[in-house]
Amino acid sequence: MTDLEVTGLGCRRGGRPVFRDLSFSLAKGELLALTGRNGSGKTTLLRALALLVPADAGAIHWQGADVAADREAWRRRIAWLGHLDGLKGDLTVRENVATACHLREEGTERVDAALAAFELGPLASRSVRTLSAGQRRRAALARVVAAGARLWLLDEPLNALDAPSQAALRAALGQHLATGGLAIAATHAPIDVPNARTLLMDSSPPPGGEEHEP
Amino acid sequence: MTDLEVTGLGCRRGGRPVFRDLSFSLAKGELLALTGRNGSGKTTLLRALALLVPADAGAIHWQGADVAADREAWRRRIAWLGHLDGLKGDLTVRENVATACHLREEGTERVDAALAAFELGPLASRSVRTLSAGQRRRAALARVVAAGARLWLLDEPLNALDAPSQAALRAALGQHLATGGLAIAATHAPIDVPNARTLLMDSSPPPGGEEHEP
Amino acid sequence: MSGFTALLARDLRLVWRRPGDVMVVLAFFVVATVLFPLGIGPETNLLARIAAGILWCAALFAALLSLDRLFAADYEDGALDLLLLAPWPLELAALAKCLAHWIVTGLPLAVLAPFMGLLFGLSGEGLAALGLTLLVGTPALSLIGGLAAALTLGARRGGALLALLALPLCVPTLIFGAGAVEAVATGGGFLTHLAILGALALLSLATLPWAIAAALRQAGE
Amino acid sequence: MSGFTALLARDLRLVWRRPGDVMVVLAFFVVATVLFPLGIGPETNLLARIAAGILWCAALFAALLSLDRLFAADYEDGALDLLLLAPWPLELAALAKCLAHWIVTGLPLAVLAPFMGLLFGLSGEGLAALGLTLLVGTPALSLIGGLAAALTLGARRGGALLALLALPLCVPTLIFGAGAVEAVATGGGFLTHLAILGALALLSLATLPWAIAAALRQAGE
Amino acid sequence: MASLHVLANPARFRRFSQKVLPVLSGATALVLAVGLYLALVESPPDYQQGETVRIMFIHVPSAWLAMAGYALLAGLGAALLVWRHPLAALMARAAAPVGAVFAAVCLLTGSLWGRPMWGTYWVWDARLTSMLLLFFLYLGHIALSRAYDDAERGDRAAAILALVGVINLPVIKFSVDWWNTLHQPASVMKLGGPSIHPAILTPLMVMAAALLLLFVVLVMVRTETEIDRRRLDAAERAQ
Ligand code: HEM
Ligand SMILES: Nc1ncnc2c1ncn2[C@@H]1O[C@H](COP(=O)(O)OP(=O)(O)OP(=O)(O)O)[C@@H](O)[C@H]1O
Ligand SMILES: Nc1ncnc2c1ncn2[C@@H]1O[C@H](COP(=O)(O)OP(=O)(O)OP(=O)(O)O)[C@@H](O)[C@H]1O
Ligand SMILES: [Mg+2]
Ligand SMILES: [Mg+2]
Repeated sequence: MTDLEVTGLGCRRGGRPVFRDLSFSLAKGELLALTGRNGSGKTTLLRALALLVPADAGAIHWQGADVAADREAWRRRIAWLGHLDGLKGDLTVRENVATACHLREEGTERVDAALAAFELGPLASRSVRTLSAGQRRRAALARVVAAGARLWLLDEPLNALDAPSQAALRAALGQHLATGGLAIAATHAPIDVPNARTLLMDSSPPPGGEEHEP
Repeated sequence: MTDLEVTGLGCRRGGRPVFRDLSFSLAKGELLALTGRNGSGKTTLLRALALLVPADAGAIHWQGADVAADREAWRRRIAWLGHLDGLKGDLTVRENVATACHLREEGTERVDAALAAFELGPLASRSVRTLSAGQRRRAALARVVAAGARLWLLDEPLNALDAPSQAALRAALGQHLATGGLAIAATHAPIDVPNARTLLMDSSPPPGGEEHEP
Repeated sequence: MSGFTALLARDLRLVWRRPGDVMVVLAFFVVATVLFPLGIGPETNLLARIAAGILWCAALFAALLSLDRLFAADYEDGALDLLLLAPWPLELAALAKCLAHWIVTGLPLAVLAPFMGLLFGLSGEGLAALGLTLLVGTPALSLIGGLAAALTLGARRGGALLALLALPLCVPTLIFGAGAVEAVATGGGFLTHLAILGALALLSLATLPWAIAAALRQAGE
Repeated sequence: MSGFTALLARDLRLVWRRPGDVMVVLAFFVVATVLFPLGIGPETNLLARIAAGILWCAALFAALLSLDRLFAADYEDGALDLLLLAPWPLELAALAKCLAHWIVTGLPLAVLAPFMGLLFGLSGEGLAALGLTLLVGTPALSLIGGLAAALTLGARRGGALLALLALPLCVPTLIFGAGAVEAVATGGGFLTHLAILGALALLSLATLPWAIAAALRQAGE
Repeated sequence: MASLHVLANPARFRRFSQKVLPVLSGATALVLAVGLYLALVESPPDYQQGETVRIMFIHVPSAWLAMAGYALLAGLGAALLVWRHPLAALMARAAAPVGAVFAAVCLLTGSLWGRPMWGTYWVWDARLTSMLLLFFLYLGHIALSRAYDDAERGDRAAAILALVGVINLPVIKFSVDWWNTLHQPASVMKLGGPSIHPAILTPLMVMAAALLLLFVVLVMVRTETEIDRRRLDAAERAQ
């Protein structure tokens, strides 16, 4: 049974069409890996799925209902990891993750497990400003895990992670899928989890095909 | 003949020692790949080599002379790629690369070749603000190539690059090394170029070994 | 905990971590007001006459000076996306952020201003009027400035553009705020002014959160 | 091309890309000067009396509001590292950035201010004094503000508190600037004031680039 | 309303404007000529103000058009935000500078007039001050709509500002009136009150009509330019 159904989606950035007529569907326990050249529209697609960028055309359905009809319910279903980590440098790791849960109006009971999943226990009370790039990325991932959402939208989650942390991410993803979750991840490296499908975003119009800016 | 000679280097961040007593040397045509856990000090080491972060102990010698003695000569020898791209969103790709050359008080004759090396020709007159993450990273790499420096210091250069761009980077690195250049790159993925050595930064004290923030 | 409370608590905690930021705004206010007696000379009558206007203007500038990072920090570190994706109305988030701003600038300014008024030789009643009008008027400034801050996200030269957008909209608040203090000095009652200020604040409260939310959604695209 | 010229050219080009930015600062200056009459009341004599203080204050605010991003933009996008790594003295880079800021704000402000002085009924000589003092005084504001901008970069908790120290540094410039215009109004000459302002600007020029460079190096760590 | 809806499409607007513009421009020239004749030759000099009274025939219509122009901006802003009319953004972009120019003309003619009348270029009168603030609102709108790389973002941000500004306009006007009357009751600017002599009223009305036509023509021409510019951008991008 497919939970997520995307039909005929099209988006433009700065007046340029980025992709057109994109359709796919995703069922419980499945991961969709978005790949493709730089500039092919992976980030744009993720933002469009989160309704952050308005789509030009097409529709997104969740269990048969258009997600734009009840935006707040939809937002409750998704957890977001962007190019930027979305962490506050002046707060500690734990505070960051806990605040994110509060902002979703949820409890903080999953926070400790999420921190542990990314070996953040010893760093939990360090302020994020003093972390290295990969440590921050792990904190951002812990935030996604702690959110307890059905659908994870991840933009290059492997960026800056060392090998053990990549394995931790894979384990977390595997568990999320095993418990009936869904995930869509833009990535340039293969994510080896079971039930992974790949969507190759091909850039027509090619990403470098444009000429002069006005 | 070793050009770069690092002896007994030690650094601390925020009062915590990050690494101690680090020594290595690097000769013409060699690449040193820094690997290790997140937070093991790769970025710190690169910044210390660029004299951006003062070292606690130890010394850095270039062809026998302490680099701290003539900082400006040393800066002329290195090209820098940080976690951040260091590009101006309001300038076009070409302007960004050319300005970086001017800031090094050098000519712009290498700019076109550098842009071509990363397939940036068609994007050259787009303003950087409208580029995707990987396109920006490529522009930053073109800046490094155009600098024409002897030693490249690269912090996670593969981040956000798609597969063809990774190949382009490998080719550019190979040519830099072949013409007698040196490079040090922090990375979590193997960079397959000839003459690559690996330095595993092990985190003792372990990256998570610290307790509470003071 | 509701999302509104959580956001408010987060922003207050962030300020608490860097108390210096609030101090700078207050210091700016003090320096700006002290400057006038220094520049104009020691004529007490003249100073008392212009005190209300100067103090209100200085408060307005101090508030604006601290506003430009209100949403910009969240925009630049990606936290704005999380607010846009929070499962409760963005209008409430806008309100929470403006409220946090008011608590850390409007409120301290209202407390500090009467002390500065002493330097200008304001009467006791005038001092009370000054503090009260600032207390009632500054929420409108926080909201108007919040709108300008949201509109200028992603635009360059944010600070100055923000001020250009916000200042004309702040004029009514300024006029009635300063007017109230002067009304006291000239023997008039200032309750009418206070009521009008309250009305202005309510008008802002009733309209601006929507405008701010709309502007934030734009920025997220 | 020398690195100094290259940096200056880059910053001016960035402004050139958005000529609106300069207009915004000027517009802000105009709006700010208009706010004071709104706060104080429309009595022409009174306004002429305090015009110098108001115009100088507004110029300071305009300069400050446009200064806060002077180094922050470079810091946040990583371009600051490139400046730190440029093979020529960082002091020159600090100077180039402050000079670019002065060219796009201080200079236009000095040209515009006399026109605003007309609104306040300043005499012809007063207008000339206003323009000249701003021309001589604003470089110091750009440098002092540049120091504050550099000190507040990045993580250091003390940064904001240090900026608090930088603010009072502007006070002498303001006092002599506003004082010169008032000296003209009361029949005195303003050359002494102008000389002192020039001395202040030279003093800033001789010391502050080093302080700014030191602050930038801190931020790069 | 239905006919307006038809015009919401830029291409249709083009066809419409190409038909209408020549006629409208001709009419503008004609009415302007008549108006100027009436204002400069026919109407008598004022017994108090002499020949300078003729400034009024530009000054007052400019004031009206500046105010009407901001209302137009707000309307276009609503059309953009609520109905997403693509033409509304282009028209707002075209109209804002025109309105600002009329506000500036009002301010300039007013202060030029003030010199002989009041002996000074400027007094802090309520009416003057609120026109000045309106001019600033225009400036903010123009600056904001141009502050982004993405023109569409600038359009929408400016639309939000125009809506908020128009809610505030009466409040600003009211507060400025109140502010001034407290300190300076009944300033010099009292001409004839509402009872204006027909010899002045007729040329005034004709000039007002002429400037209104001019306003419409300018906005239409500028809208066409904006459409062309967007087309050009789109074509360049699509390459
Ligand atoms: C910069 C200076 C001035 C500005 C900004 C200004 C602004 C305005 C405005 C906004 C209006 C339209 C009022 C309305 O119909 O609601 C107006 C009307 C008018 N102004 Fe001015 N004005 C200025 C100077 C003057 C001067 C110096 C005079 C002549 C003494 C003058 C005479 C008039 C007259 C006769 C009207 C029409 C009166 C009416 O509608 O009853 N204005 N002005
Ligand atoms: N500004 C800072 N203040 C205090 N501590 C810091 C700061 N920056 C980094 N650290 C700490 O220094 C250590 C080394 O950080 P560094 O950024 O060099 O790691 P890294 O090897 O580059 O990691 P990554 O692979 O995640 O990029 C980490 O433990 C980190 O928490
Ligand atoms: N703010 C913007 N304004 C205009 N164009 C944009 C903007 N952001 C992205 N683009 C363009 O839209 C296209 C898609 O960008 P997007 O960020 O979705 O690519 P991506 O697939 O995520 O690439 P990457 O792998 O580099 O992250 C690119 O051609 C890019 O240049
Ligand atoms: Mg991307
Ligand atoms: Mg690192």
